[in-house]
Amino acid sequence: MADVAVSAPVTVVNRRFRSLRPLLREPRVVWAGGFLIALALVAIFAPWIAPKDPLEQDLMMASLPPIGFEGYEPGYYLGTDDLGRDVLSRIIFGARIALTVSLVAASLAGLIGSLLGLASGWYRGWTDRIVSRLVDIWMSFPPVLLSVLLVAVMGAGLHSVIIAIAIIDWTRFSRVVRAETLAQSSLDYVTAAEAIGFSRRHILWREILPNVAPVIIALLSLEMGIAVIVEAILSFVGLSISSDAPTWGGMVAQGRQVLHESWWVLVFPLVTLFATVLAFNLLGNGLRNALDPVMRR
Amino acid sequence: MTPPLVSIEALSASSVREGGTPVLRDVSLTLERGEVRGLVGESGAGKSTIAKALLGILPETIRITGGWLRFEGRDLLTMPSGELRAMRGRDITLIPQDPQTALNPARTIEAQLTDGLRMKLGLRGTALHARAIELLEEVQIREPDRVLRSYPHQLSGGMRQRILIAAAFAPGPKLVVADEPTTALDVTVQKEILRLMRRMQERHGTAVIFVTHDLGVVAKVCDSVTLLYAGKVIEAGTTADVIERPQHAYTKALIAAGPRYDRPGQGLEPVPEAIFRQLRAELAGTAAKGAP
Amino acid sequence: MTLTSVFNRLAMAVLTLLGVGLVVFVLLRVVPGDPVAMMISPSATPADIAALRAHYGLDLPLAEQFFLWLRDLLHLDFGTSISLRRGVLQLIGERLPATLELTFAALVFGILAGGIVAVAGVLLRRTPLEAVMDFVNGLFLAVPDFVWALALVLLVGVLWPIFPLSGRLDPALSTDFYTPFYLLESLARFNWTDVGDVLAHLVMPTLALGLPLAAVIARTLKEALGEAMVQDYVLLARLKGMSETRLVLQEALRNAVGPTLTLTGVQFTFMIGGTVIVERIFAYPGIGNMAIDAVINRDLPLIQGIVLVFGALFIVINIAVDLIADRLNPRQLHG
Amino acid sequence: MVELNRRQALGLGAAAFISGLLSGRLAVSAAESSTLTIAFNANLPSFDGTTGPSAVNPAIQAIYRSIFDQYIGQKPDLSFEPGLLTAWGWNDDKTKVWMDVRSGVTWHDGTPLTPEDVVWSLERAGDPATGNPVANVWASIGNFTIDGQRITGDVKSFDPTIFKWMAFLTGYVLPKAYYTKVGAAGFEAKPIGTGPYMFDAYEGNSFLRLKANPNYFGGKPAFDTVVFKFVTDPTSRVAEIESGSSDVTLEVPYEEYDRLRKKEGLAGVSPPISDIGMLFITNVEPMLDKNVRLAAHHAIDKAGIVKKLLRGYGVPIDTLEAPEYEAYDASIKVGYDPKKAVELLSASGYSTEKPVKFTIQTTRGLKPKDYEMIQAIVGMWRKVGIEAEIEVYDIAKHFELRMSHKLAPAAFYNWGDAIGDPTTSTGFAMFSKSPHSAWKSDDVDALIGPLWAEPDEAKRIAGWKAVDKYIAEQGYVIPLLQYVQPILYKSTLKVTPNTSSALQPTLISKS
Repeated sequence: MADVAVSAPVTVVNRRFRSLRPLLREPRVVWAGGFLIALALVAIFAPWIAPKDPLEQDLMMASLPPIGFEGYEPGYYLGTDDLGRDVLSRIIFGARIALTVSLVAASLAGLIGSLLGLASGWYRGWTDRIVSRLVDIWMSFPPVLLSVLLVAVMGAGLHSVIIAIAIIDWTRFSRVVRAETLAQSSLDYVTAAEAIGFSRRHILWREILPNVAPVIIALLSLEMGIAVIVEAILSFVGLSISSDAPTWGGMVAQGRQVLHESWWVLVFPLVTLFATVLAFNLLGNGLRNALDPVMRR
Repeated sequence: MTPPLVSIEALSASSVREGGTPVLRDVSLTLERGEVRGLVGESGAGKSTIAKALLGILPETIRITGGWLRFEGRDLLTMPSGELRAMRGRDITLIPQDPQTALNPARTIEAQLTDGLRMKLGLRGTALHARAIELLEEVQIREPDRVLRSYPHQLSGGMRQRILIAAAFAPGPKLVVADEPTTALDVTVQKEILRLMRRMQERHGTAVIFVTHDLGVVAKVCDSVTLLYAGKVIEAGTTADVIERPQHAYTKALIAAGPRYDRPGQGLEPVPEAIFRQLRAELAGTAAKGAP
Repeated sequence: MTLTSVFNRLAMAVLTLLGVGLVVFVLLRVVPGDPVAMMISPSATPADIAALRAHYGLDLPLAEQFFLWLRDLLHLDFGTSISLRRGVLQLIGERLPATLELTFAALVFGILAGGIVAVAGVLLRRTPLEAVMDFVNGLFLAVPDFVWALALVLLVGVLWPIFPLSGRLDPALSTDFYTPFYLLESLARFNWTDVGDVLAHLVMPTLALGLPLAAVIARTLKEALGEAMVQDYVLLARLKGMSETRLVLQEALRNAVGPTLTLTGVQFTFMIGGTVIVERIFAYPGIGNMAIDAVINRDLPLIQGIVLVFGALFIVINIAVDLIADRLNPRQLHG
Repeated sequence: MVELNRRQALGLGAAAFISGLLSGRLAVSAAESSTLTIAFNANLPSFDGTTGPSAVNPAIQAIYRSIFDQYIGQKPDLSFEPGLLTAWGWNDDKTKVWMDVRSGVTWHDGTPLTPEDVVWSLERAGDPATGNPVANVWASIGNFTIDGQRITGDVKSFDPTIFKWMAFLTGYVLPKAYYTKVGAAGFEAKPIGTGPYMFDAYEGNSFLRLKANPNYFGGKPAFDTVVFKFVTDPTSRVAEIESGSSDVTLEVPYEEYDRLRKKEGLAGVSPPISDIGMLFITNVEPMLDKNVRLAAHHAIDKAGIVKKLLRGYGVPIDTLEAPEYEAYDASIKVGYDPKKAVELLSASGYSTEKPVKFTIQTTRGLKPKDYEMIQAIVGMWRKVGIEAEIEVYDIAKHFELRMSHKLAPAAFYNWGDAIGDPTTSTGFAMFSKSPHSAWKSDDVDALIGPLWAEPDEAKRIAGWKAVDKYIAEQGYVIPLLQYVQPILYKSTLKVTPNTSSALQPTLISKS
């Protein structure tokens, strides 16, 4: 589906991260995180920031070019689409949907995958066998086809896209978290905790989870980038969010039709989309580096 | 008069990262052809820095701040990198510390053993293979044919170290730098390896710089020894002189403390704190002297 | 891998495929969009509709439909496509080779390009160029395959038209192929005109699919190479006087390639999924192109067959990747 | 013969390989040669144009019409002309049909076309077991007898449109002897017909290559070779024509059409076709309120949509009959009147503050700008007090929902009717017993019912016009526009547009 490599970190560190300082020392985290925080603020305060109503159509104002080009109308900084809607405002409101989809879908996938991964890595035995088989079955589906099918089943819409991403991508978490849990559970601190007489469950939640958490956090960030791409792909195939609510993917699909006429309808959302995906990827890799002392060199 | 094989004159170096902490202070030593010199000191004493400088693999974090490092009269520090590379692996070779990690797990023993012969001496084909077998026999490996076909993980630690020794002596170097070659091995194997090294050295007439923290090992294989502490030469001389008549209190304490092959079971007293105080005072004195 | 473990994996593969079959079967039965609804006549009566439904066995209980499907599968009968009205197995047999040729071309491209970039990146360590390459690679990681496809259509197809935009073979070529493996067959026949034509048609879809793969490979391999380059054996080899290039290629590469290979296996299956859209854009007659038609037409037997084949491919590829990884790692070979 | 050694052979091969790589495509796609390459907008799933769902897909009729002939031909203006039948008709009391089969026609394999072929094709079409989607239409005639070139048959149930169907979907004559000999699979592998072009090579999802039929009864066709490239993605079709890889393409975005038809070496034509964009209204709340239905209709600025969104490519309409259709009644007008819409809505207690809410379903990308059009409509509705939520569905789901009468209160669809008869437009779309209708009410049924078998043609057409008028007054459906078909071609060619939307190679010639 999306090509973001998630290689299982095999390095094992028994150290909980307590301060943000190592994070701030990692430039990728600072830049990408800063961009994403800014984007989130833009999304949250969209109604105050956006110069126009993103849904307001005015066929008289259709296909206006962006600022600085001939035929530009004041107020429409990035031009308008073929229905006369303000591109900038639609990108700003689109950030709401993109961030919602990526946050909710990645969290759901992360929750399902991490729980299953933790369980199969810690309890092993039958739990592990069943979960691993499930992962195998799941991974055998071509993801694009599966997501298209799923959205066809559930009908296009925000919830369908989110559910489809969660249903397909939990395996990414499950595999990595399982490997990490397996590695952690063989370490001395776990043996020590067992010797003290903590319950299995207590050890899993209080001892192992905090040490697996950095991996999960890094994966979450990467997954959010993937979710943004998946939404774009589904929009491209004509599924995804259906109302006239602005989505970046939908804008790309729409802009592609009018590329030669009004390139700005395609280019600006596309650039925003790339920047966001890139930021999520950088943040994920930066986090992985920063939270994992052994990786730092 | 031919210059000595290695001559180090007033070599100083400092760490870039830790605020310019000196790692070598005015170190001088000479090494004649065929001589085996031990470089002794605890970790951080600067013995590895000297070895790395000789091999031209100083990390970027360490900068030479003064002095000369000559090999056959030519300054290694200013030598063009092409010449350095040509010299490396032919005139100067290394016996590494850990035989577990120093062999490429993905290549056969034969390939790795003969790298130097191929690249530096241009041997090929059956001549190469014959020389490889000869080398293995020299380091007393049985079934050399089978071993040559093996991968590193199929051999024991001692075997691997023998192969690394054979590889180091293979191109007929003038200087072998042995970087604590026995620390990763268990005691019984250590002895054999040391004996083997000495024999190889004598047969080839090669000079050896033997980096170690173990005076006992020095006593066994080295002709002369240089003792370092915090980048400064504390004591230097023939092995017999230094061991039998140590001048410096630190040397004496070390001899008293270190486990020794010649007197097993004796002397395991820690170096008294007073001696470290004295050492620190001396270093501070040098530093104070160095400052204008 | 020992014989028993290969056997175990094959047994597991069958179990997995069964699971895949069950999931897709159940999923498809709840898909809205009844294939029958699309083919009823303007004045059909409910009885006509029921008859059509029965004709395709859609009136039976779900469990029975599944059981019948499985039984037919065992006889290598994948059913008949509703929209194309031909045997599903036969259809897949015709289309799969096109997809296989495309994905393998993309795989080769991805490995070569990614490998070269990774090696170059390691050789250029600590130079400004490395940062530039890392940045570009990061950008490439964020560009999905269908966007590449669109960009390529515009660039190489229209602005600088040197490669054909659609299809797998020039319709004017009148070679009769005996197998659906056009590239292999024309190579085997030394028919260079055909080879050139097939390759020219492969260029753009291969790039679209292969560029993201190359980016992933480049990053993973570079990371692994970087780790391998600080190993003792590389240091020792450097002391033997080896050149940097040789150090990377001879000493580090084989030890670093393991994780990349595993990842490539996973990415390869993503890529096969990516054919669904890329083949569409380039009108490439592969199985992915057919898959979209099948979903649009709610052609249940065909979708089932395609998903099953995708699943089988995934399993085969991953077993193959593990076998290759074992080959490359002497420790496991002799261990 | 000169014998080459292996190295020479390889050397020659490499040269050919490189030149093939670099110049191969330039050498073969020139329009000057007698090859016509069409970048086509649909895949061809099957060569049998009489069975299976693809048989009723209007998009691929152009291909069927190239290889096969219809019983009765249809001109680009939708009027009928002799096809494989030279004459046809009913007897006076409409209990029998008669048809004269053209003589001297041969199949592509050289064997002559016989009346047996025609009878076999008709009977096969009427047999539901073969999978003909409109089998019951064909089943309305039967018991054929042959006398020389004349076929006579019984009318089992009178269908005034039966002869129109003979020029419409599934109305193709297939070779009886050949088909029985090779079977369905053999026929798919190498189909033969009587049409102007003969099957040559086929690669599913990729291309179809046809050769001219030198013995065609209508004269030898203009091109020696015709290639249909199946390029389903509109942007890719644009690239095909722009790069010169194809000679003709169709159904491209209007923006691209405008841009490219002005380009050097390219030309364009954009005829209105028998495709109607419409909103189905389902008889559920809130559509049971006539005020809401009519307000929804009055609030839509169809002319504005066509002008601004479709760049003028479309004909706004207020009935389900396009101007070319027989039952078109120009006097039926609904009109854009947002004020009236506001009044109607306020009469039912709705306003922009308290809007009436419902869902509207639409396809996305099925027809050019379909989704954008619905967005524009929703925007217009918002201004008068209608709050509609858009739901995207694909065409398969549309069929399913329509058949089970579960469409949303408003649902966008594209209705094609290439024979232009009111039964196949208004009839099937509005009659409650039809599985294709969304609005189901007795008042319409009462009007439509008697017209199905009305033997008097004039009375029949008048009846349908009355139905259309009533439907417009009641607001049971919202017709939006008649589509135009943008066709781009090299200016060295001449293209005769076809109202039925089938871009047949026979309508293209060298200029």
